Amino acid sequence: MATLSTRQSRSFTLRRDALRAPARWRNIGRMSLNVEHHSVRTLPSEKPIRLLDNAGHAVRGAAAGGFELPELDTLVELYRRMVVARRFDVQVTALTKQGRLATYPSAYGQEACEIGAISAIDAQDWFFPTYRDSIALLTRGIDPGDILQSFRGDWHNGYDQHAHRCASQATPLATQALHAVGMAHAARLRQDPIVTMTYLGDGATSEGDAHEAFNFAAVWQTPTVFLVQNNQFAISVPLSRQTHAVTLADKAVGYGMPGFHVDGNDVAAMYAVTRAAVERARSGGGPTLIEGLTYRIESHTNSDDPTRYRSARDVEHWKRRDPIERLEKYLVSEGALTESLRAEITDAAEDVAAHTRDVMTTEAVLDPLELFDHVYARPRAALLEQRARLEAELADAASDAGREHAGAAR
Amino acid sequence: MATLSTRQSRSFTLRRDALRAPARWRNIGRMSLNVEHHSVRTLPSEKPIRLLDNAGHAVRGAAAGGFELPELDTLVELYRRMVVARRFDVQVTALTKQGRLATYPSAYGQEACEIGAISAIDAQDWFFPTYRDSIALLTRGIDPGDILQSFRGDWHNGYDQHAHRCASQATPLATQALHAVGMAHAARLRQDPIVTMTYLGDGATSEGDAHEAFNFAAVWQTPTVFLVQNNQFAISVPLSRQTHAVTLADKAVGYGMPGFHVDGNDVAAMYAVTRAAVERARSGGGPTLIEGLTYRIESHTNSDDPTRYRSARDVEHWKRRDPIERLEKYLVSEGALTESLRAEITDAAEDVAAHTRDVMTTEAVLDPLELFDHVYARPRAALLEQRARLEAELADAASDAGREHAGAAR
Amino acid sequence: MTATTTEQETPAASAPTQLTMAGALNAALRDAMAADDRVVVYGEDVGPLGGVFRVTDGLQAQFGEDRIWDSPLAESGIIGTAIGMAMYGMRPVVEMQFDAFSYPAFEQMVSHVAKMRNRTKGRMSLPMVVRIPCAGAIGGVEHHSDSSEAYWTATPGLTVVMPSNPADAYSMLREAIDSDDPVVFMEPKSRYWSKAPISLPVTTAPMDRAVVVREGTDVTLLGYGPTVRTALEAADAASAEGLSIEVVDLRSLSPFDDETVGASVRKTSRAAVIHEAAQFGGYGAEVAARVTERNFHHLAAPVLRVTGFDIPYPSPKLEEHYLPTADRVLAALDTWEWDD
Amino acid sequence: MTATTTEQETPAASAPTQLTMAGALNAALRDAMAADDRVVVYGEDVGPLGGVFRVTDGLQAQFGEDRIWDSPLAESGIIGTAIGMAMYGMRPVVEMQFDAFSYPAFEQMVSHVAKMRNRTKGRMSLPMVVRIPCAGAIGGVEHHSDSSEAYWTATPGLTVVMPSNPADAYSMLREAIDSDDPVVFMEPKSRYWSKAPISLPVTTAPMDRAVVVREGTDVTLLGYGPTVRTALEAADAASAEGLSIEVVDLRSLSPFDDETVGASVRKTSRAAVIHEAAQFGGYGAEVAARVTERNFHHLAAPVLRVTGFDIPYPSPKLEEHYLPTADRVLAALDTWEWDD
Ligand SMILES: Cc1ncc(C[n+]2csc(CCOP(=O)(O)OP(=O)(O)O)c2C)c(N)n1
Ligand SMILES: Cc1ncc(C[n+]2csc(CCOP(=O)(O)OP(=O)(O)O)c2C)c(N)n1
Ligand SMILES: [Mg+2]
Ligand SMILES: [Mg+2]
Repeated sequence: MATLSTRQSRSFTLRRDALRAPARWRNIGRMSLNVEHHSVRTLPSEKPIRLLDNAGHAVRGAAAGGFELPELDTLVELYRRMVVARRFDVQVTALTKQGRLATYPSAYGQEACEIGAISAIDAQDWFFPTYRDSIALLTRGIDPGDILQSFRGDWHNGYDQHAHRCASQATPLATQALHAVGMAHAARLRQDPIVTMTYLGDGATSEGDAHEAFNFAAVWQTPTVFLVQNNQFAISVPLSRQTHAVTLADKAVGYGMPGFHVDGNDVAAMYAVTRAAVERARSGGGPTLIEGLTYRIESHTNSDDPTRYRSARDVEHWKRRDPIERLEKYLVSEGALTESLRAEITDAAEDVAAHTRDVMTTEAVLDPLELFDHVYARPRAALLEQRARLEAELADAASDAGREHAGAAR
Repeated sequence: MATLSTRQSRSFTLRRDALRAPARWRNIGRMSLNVEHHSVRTLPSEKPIRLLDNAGHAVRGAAAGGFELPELDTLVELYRRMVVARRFDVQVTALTKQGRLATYPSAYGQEACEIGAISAIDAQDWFFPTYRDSIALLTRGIDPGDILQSFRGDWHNGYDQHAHRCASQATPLATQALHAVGMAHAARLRQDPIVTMTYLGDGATSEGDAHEAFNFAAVWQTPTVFLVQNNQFAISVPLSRQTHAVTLADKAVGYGMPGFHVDGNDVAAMYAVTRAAVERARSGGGPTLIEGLTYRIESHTNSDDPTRYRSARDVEHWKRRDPIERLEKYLVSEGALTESLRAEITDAAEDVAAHTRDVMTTEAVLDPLELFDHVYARPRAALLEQRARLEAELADAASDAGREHAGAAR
Repeated sequence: MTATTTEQETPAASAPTQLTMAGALNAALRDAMAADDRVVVYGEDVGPLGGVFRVTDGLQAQFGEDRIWDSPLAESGIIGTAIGMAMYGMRPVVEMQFDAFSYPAFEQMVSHVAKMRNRTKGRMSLPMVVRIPCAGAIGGVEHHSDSSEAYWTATPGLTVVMPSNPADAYSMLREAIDSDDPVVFMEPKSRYWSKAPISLPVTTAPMDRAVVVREGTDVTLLGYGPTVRTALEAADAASAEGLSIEVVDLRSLSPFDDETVGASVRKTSRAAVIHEAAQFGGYGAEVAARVTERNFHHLAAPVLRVTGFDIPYPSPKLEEHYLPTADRVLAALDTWEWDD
Repeated sequence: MTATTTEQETPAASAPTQLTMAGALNAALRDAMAADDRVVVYGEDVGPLGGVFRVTDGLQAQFGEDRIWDSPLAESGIIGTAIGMAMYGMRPVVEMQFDAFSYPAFEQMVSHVAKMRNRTKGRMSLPMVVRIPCAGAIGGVEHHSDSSEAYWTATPGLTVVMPSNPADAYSMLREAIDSDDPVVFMEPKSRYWSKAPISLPVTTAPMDRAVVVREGTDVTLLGYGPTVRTALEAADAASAEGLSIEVVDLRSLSPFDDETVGASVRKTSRAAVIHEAAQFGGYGAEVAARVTERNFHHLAAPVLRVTGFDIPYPSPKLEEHYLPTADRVLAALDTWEWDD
């Protein structure tokens, strides 16, 4: 299972697609900090952009917003990733119920957003996720054990951000969006053609930091793609208490950047729109705000009780709009999902689940003294004193335990 | 001069106007917290709404945005207020240069925004101003001495907020907008039909608090009117470094509220649009965002040096778009500005200036011990100790001074 | 245990029932809302969910959405609008979901909530309560176990209190809501489910007073919120070794009750303060500094601080090593010269 | 005067010229930008205007808009984007215009700037500097004279320094920019125009060390930023009365230099700390508490705090009554029992 990340990377053929951006994006400015960029001032479509409908039929015309359905092999790969992601998510939720994790925010039902968008950035690009986006990190090739270190309670962040070009999963809402903008601007100053992508929740759009991130990105014309995953709840608070706007993508207008309202359960649309935004950003066209309209099927985290604020009927309604089933219908109708491919994907998913169980049922060996080692680059006398005190305490405890153990043995 | 406020109030005939709101506002929801309100999703006009052009000619048709020129007596009253306000502003700037004030942010050139909007709210409504909005407070009937207490350095706020229904002048940018929303919501919960109006600068729209205020107002559908005075600079920073949006009014779209882009040097338009927004708010139609496009003719404050960041030519350009001259041309062409009226207005303005000079050249008697008296409603032992210490110090100093004085006399 | 010590009987009290701190807070909100229709409650998830800690459970069903509702997810917006509501004459009680999620509201708290009354020479007061489920020891992931009290206590104009037990929770919250000053009301999360027998409505000592919750003669332990229990545990353990420990529950962090604490320290001549927050710049510094300033010649030893380490709050699996325990308190007392 | 005491000659130094603290900071930024193209500077009005205190004067003309520019007016945005820049490998130096206008950035500061390195086990450090023109005594209207240091020093993960003189300003700012840790660099506004003869580039004591700026035997006065001058004035006045005062410039607020301060206090056996901020929960509490903890049996008297009152910073006409003066310092020393 250590090969998961490599395997996923190797089969990552998406980037070869020549996705076409809508015509209105053609005339993009060149990257230069002093060039005047055209402000975009178009209302996003009120109807979410969709390339596959819920029955798995391809959508064309105005409803597709000028985007084209990705090629079949791209869709198959997106399907594979979603299936693997869901299996992982279900596994982790189960482990959490068994008490193996301190908490886990599931993205069940949001796979089209999570996987569609993360698949649209390249290896050199950076991703700034939230607590909910573990499956995007998995898709990015990070080992389940590393992703889950924080939720298991071992350490706040368990993966190498530089190696994967993924920031840590932000809990303070919307704060990470500013990090994404800052990094994009730094890269641009260095003529380094990377793109930064960040995910936010619908609730997070209410925070001042979301606004400041959108605004800085637009003023600086940074190569940043904002994905708002509108799963219609912020813990218990429904969208109607969060915004009075018709769509969250409408916010883009106020920053002079393009906004897209997308069916967040249609991975084809999510991939196509985010990919176009990534290309636009990379070629100097500035930031894009994308709203994926989706639904959080699970509870907010394991400690939540959704029966207090939403009906089982609503959940059922959205379960019938499952993003994986939708793509599956299309792939089946296209004859692209052979039994052997299905079996291979199931195996891959089970591999990930098994590996996740393995790492999560092995207790990590933690060194409490490490608590003092990373706070500052420059060592501090006072911290070394405190470290020494804890060290002595632990030694005392160990020798007490040793004595007890020796006593017991005798 | 103590009669300034009453005089202004008495001649305040503006509210009798039956201003007509644009047709798209007719169908407003009734005030009730649980009613679903229609989200407004219309792009503001890119060209600022204008009822009088720079030559003082009435504007009709599309450029007027569906608004009608206020009646002549309304315009005369607005003219009077602007003239008085400008005279006050010039006087205070002069006093500041003489060192009578610690600082003074002038609104020279912004009179159409400042006076047009404040004239659109009624006596029972509340106003939440910034440091720049002294002339709006003057128009609201507050005594110059009370307004300027803070800028003179006597105390942070010098007027009775409740008496005038004016909050203190906020310095932390955009923070006051949330106070306006909160108060409006409270009033609404109490079925008290007041409206709250708040002013913000173009720079302040970048702050997270501006976003949160717009959003809370829209979600709660509070009776709040936001006026963004876009004077094109935040101290030295030009608008282009502040936003990439085509107009600041565009931001309204992202909150589902109406936005209006108005010629901020046309007091007729400023009054008509804000008045319509106030009426809409009062009848339960929710908040409105209005941008007045204007220019800050003076330096940011007396300690600023605008030659470092903008050209004299630009300032001259805007001086030729003076809001008072524009209205004056119209009133003259309509025969509404008789010589006797002119003289009367000049007298009123000179009265205000003289009163301002009087109060600002008289040193206030300040009691340092009052520093301890208002921090908490519930007295604190530690503060009383500190107060006693300062009291002893002051007594010592006084008796030292007395001894010295006695010595000198001998 | 501490509850009975600080509780004072009131005539209308019902028969005592076992109540958790969360339940006591819920009852306080309910009674305050019933008593005064200017009291409104809002924040994130306080409505149908009843708050992530269920402190507002059932209140929306009882009082309706005009009295208690879910606001948009923006803490500066919550505090900022509460200021406007208080200016109007309401008595908003708002919730910040965790200490760390109050930080976006820092400017509104420091530049307005704390300063409004003074700014206006008392003409405009802000009778509002900011509830903050606070501190750690609940196995929370990052940002869910901060201790923010030092930020608030360093801010003149704020009143900061923290109950340690259900009876105080009820009584102090009622008093905070009735107060004309803005109050930061900190609720130790790890004590939410601690129980005590209470007859409601209960009135304990005034919110600005510390209370001696256990008498002793040799050492004064100063705790607040979650560390009152720690202090009591240490006192129990020490009494077995013949050391008589007095425990003071500070209750009010700002103002500080110099009188009660001073009297205790002058009696015992030794003191230690216990808190979860990091030591450096923590609230214990103020306690140690002022107790020393005012009682120096009565002190046989320096005032000690038994606190968290000077590091960010650790992840769940390591928090046990961070938190001050009764053992650490006793170990700290051992560092004193005990030659008298 | 203090400058010469802390200054150490470096070989390449130019001939000494009179330099203000603002000028020294400007030179430090200029030299750092020239030395390392990862250093970028941004904030409100730092470009063509050169900052409201002119600390960045002329830098945009020299380095261009890609190295120093005006950002949108949003402090959380400034700190948040600086984090992203530092993650990329830049060394952003950002300005918060006044202490009170850093509060909107509080969440980014506390929840990310302070915690990032620890969160990632040192894999991601944030080499960034947050410059804050700080404190009062400049006749500023409300919100322009706050002292915010207690908020930062109470936050593990932040390094907090404050120079008191031009040479330190230059040397410490260079060191802060070179540091791999995020540094809150506080610049006492009232000292911006104070002058000293300096040969650039100057290297003074390391940024994390306190410095004895005047030797004495009877009392140790601990000052930082603007109050170093206050302490020196008090020392001058006291020497006329035969009292020998040692003055320590703390320079580094976090970490605290226990060694230098401890040595001085053990010598004099008496200490007082001076700051502008309110006393309650102020930085002086930490100073008093730790100096006492570590040197209790060497102390003949409690460590005193001579500070602002526990009130919001007053309006210009009243600030003279608020600010700690040399007279107040001397009056405070009079409260000690001087029986030895
Ligand atoms: C600044 C801040 N405030 C509050 C919280 C507590 N909190 C965690 S998740 C959450 C809801 C977020 O909703 P949304 O942004 O829609 O994301 P979702 O969880 O639905 O993915 C809240 C209130 C937080 N993490 N940060
Ligand atoms: C939160 C905050 N940050 C910074 C400042 C410092 N400051 C005072 S006025 C100003 C410019 C404001 O520009 P704008 O909002 O356009 O208003 P104007 O002064 O042009 O009326 C700045 C940066 C402040 N007062 N508050
Ligand atoms: Mg959500
Ligand atoms: Mg402006």
